[in-house]
Amino acid sequence: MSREEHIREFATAALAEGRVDYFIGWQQGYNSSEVIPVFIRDAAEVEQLVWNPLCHHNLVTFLKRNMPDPPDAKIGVCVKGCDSRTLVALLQEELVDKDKLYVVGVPCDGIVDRRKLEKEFAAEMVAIEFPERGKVVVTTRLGETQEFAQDAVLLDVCRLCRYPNPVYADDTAGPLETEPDRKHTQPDWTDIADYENFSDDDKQAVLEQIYSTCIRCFACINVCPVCYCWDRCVNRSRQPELVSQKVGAKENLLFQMIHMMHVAGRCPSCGACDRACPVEIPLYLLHRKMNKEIYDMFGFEPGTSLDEKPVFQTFRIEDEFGD
Amino acid sequence: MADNGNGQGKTRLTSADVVAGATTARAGKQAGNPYLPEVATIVEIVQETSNIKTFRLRFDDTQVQKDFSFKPGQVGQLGVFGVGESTFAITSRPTDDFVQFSVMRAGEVTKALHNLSVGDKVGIRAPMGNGFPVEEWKGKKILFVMGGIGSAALKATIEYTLAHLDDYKGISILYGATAPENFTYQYDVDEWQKRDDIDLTLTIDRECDGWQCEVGLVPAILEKMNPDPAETIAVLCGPPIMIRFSLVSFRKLGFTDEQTYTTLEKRMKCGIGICGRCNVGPKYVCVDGPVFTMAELAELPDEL
Amino acid sequence: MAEETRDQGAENATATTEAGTAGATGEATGSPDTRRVKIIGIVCNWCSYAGADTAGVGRFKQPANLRLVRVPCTGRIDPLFALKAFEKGADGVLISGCHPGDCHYSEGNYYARRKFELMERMIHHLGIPQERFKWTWVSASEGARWQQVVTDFVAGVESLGPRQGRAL
Amino acid sequence: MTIKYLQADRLPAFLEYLAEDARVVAPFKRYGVVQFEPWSSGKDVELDVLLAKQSPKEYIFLQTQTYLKFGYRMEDPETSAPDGPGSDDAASEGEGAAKKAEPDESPTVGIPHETVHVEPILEAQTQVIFGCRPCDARGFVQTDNVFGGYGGFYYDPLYNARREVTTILAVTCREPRSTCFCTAIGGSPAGTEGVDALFTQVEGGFVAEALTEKGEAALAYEGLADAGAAQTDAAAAVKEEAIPKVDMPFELEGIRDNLHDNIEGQQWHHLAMRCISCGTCTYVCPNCYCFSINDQIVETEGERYRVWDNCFNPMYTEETSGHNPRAQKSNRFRNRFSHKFWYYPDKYDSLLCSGCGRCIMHCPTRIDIREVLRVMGSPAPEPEPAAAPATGEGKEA
Repeated sequence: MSREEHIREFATAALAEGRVDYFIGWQQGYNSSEVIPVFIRDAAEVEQLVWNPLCHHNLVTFLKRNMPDPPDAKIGVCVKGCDSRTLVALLQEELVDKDKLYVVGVPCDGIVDRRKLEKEFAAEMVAIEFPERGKVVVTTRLGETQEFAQDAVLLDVCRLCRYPNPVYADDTAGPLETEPDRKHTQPDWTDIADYENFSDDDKQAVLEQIYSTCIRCFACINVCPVCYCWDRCVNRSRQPELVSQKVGAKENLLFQMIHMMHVAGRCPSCGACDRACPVEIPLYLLHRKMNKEIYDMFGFEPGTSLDEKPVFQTFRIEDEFGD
Repeated sequence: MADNGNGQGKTRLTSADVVAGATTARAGKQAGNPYLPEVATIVEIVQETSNIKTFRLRFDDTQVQKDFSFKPGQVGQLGVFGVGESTFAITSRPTDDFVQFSVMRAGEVTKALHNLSVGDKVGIRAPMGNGFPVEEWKGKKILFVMGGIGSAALKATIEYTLAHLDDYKGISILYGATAPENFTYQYDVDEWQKRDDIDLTLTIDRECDGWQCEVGLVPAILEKMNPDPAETIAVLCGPPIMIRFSLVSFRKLGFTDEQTYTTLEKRMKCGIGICGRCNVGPKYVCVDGPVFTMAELAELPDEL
Repeated sequence: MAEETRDQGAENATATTEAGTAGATGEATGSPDTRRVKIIGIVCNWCSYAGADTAGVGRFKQPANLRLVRVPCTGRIDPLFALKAFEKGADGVLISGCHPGDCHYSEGNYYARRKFELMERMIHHLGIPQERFKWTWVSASEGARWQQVVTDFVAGVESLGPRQGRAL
Repeated sequence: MTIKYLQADRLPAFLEYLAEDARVVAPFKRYGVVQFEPWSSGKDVELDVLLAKQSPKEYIFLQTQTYLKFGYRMEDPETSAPDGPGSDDAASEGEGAAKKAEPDESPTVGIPHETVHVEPILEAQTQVIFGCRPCDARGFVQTDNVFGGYGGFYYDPLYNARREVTTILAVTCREPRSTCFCTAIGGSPAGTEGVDALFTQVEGGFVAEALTEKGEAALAYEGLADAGAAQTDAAAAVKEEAIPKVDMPFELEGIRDNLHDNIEGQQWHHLAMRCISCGTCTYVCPNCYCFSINDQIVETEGERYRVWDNCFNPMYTEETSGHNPRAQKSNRFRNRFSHKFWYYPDKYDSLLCSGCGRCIMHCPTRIDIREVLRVMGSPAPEPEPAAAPATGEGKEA
């Protein structure tokens, strides 16, 4: 049985037994090149649920405060490995009621970066198919077809992923993925090495350039599953204006920095912000850098164990920081 | 640019003069930049209650002050430079040689306003909105029902009707506050109590020593007063909860939605029907309002 | 965020003029001289604020570029406070509180030090050199230490000069 | 009407010519992302990718626009000199200061006191927007109504100052995307509304038609050849072929009335489920125009600026009391679509959408305006049978 069938089966059962009011999964968008979140309220609609390497949305976002509708809904949700870490981060702080939650873990072997594919073509992609594991076939509106190896078009976050299997789930859709070797070693930070090697001036220049395109739509903040005061965000408050609302490279960088500081210890670099950004700012870069620093400081990886507390919500007397 | 040899006459306003609002727009263009506040100086501050102050202001430009006129019920944007602008009802009389706003200390701008003293500068953009149709009401009885700071929105209208008593068949006021010290415009209330041409009813939420008038919530007192809906205009302003329940009472008493008026408050920014913040469905409170009849509101989405 | 500001720029650190929040009327004091660096100190009420007082009472000479914002506890300080100060044109931000173990609320500074450490490690990504940001511990009795910390920090920031532009 | 032919390799020279007197704005690719940017020599205009991420509205309706600077000064009423330039509108401080003293208690007379100095800022640079699509240009026509320059109800000088000095040179869409729906709402891939000159890509170059005086002026460039019959025919063919390539995902007829009738529909909740309340759709939209006004001050010098805002912001309508008229996500969601197809049409007799489909492409969860209109723009669904026959009554609102 495929993972997709497993998900549908779990959803059907949960809805039929009334364990959930609605079930959040993934669905095909307006064509097969897009996958979107879907909210299933009726067991008859479970056929809409899909699972393929385009299911990039972190559905934990829809569990945040003021996202569920009705607010006290019992919710079923699908999580990938990285998504489950954000869920664990929320559970660590008891921001989601575990009893109202039914979690289906979906082991994942990497999500395809749709934007990488998009850049291969001038014409619009209208279909992305996965005829077999590891193969991606793209069709454009002009009828061109091209095949890619899945590994070559993975999201950057997936390349160094150490948690392909959900760290927390009530049920798991199909067999677990083989744990990669890097699971058992230290995290690999090679993806940010280039950036780290820049001089301070270069860093600043690079950041200013990439953040200058930010349009302050706040998709990054609202889509972030662990940014739980999203609807009262200091960055978005216009009166009082707590953070400058002007749009400019430096102001944008400031607001991103505040966002980052506020999710420190909870952000597992799932990359949801990066994928949501309509102007394709590589937000992931600074978040990875921050996580590296946190790892250096505490040896801590956010959202990996229910028993831990996020590092900034706790302390050890023997911490050795400062002078 | 190559084609712009003359910097003049570039607007297509005249050639596209098809939409009804074109005249207004042209007038607006001549009037200048509607975003620019007129600088005004605080000439007097009256502490009304513990958290309400009334500011009397005079425009620094004497001509602006001379030309300033407004209709009862219109609002203005009062701003502190560096903090921002907020919308307040104009509470002066049209004949006054100053502009007056009553401000309850609640948020950023109001806090900043409360920190000002006489002689300090503020920015004013006024008047805005439609105001009450006081001309249409001629020959009718007017019943003002207000609670708390809601009296500020009706103050100019009450003053107007009192100044034109002959035009109306009678003025009744039902005014509620949480406690006796929370009546805004205590000096007005004292004066109204003395007059016999105003039917004034005061009420407070809870019994307290020395209180002579009614005790109870506004809707309950309203029903007790049992006003006759015939030839009467009801004007309602107060906290949303009071409006909601008073409206129920009005309907019970036989008032139609068409004869019940209220004035709305919304977060506003531009004040000229553009910024898209104060809309309730297709109506913009800043230009289509703030005065609406209940019948008009019934047509709109439930976004009050 | 500024519950209270205290301008130390008068003659010496004993100046206790409470400027109140810098509101619409602008700041009550402050030199228009843009060539002097402006430094915001965010200090906890119980140790470092008192430490600054001690320094003042002891007539320890110290630079007058520092403006203090008093907060109940360093645990209250959000990294946003420092960033906001930089945004508003501060040339340096100094954060100081009780020594570990001495927190008036038992453990606020234990949380705080984790945050500040991360902040310190990340701040240069904003284009702000690390030298413009410092966090440390000064207790109520350590007037001399306060003098030392402030003098050193201000000297460091002065060597970098005022930051160009108002925003970050 | 002038019809010219521009050889593809002459495009840079043409832009160079335009840039002599104006800033030229065109779509460029940076890190694979296409955005409108000021052109400078050597940059290649990107026309293969149909739509830039954002419409060029930010060049007329600036995302951040400072329109007022102010400063608090200490002034001595007796010695105060007349203020600096640019403060004409702000009334004269000297006079205000003198007057201020009279009602005031006498001790303050003669003591330096605080006055405010206000300086309005309104600047507009002559510019040419090249390479936008007809839907982008149509967006300007629709926002023109709102900002009043072309016959709206209110006049906004901040917008119109720029609008009036902007020439819009649009390029016909040869290969519309599947998300395009301009024809469904009365536009066309070769639409001319709001366009000063329309360029159509044909073999080897562009056929350029001037549509307004501004367009004529832009085409006065002597490097342009007169278009031959073969070229104009080719351009006509390109336009003709493009039109059927745009899908017609819904019927416009009745949408306004049905939105009105469905205002309380439960479906709004279901459609808004995957909305994350960000502002992407409104910021990439050529039509959305809502904004906020904020003040910033450092010590005594400050400014007041206008900045884009959007109705999805949870704090957008929140009042100081904490009461929020559109507290729920579904309320805000409803507002955007109702504004485009009901509130705005009621006021300006036009639609606030030009069918570019950007909101669909860039929404992080791909909320589809076509789907919303199909669902909410059709007669009220069965669960509310009473409401269904009541179509047509909505007109009175």
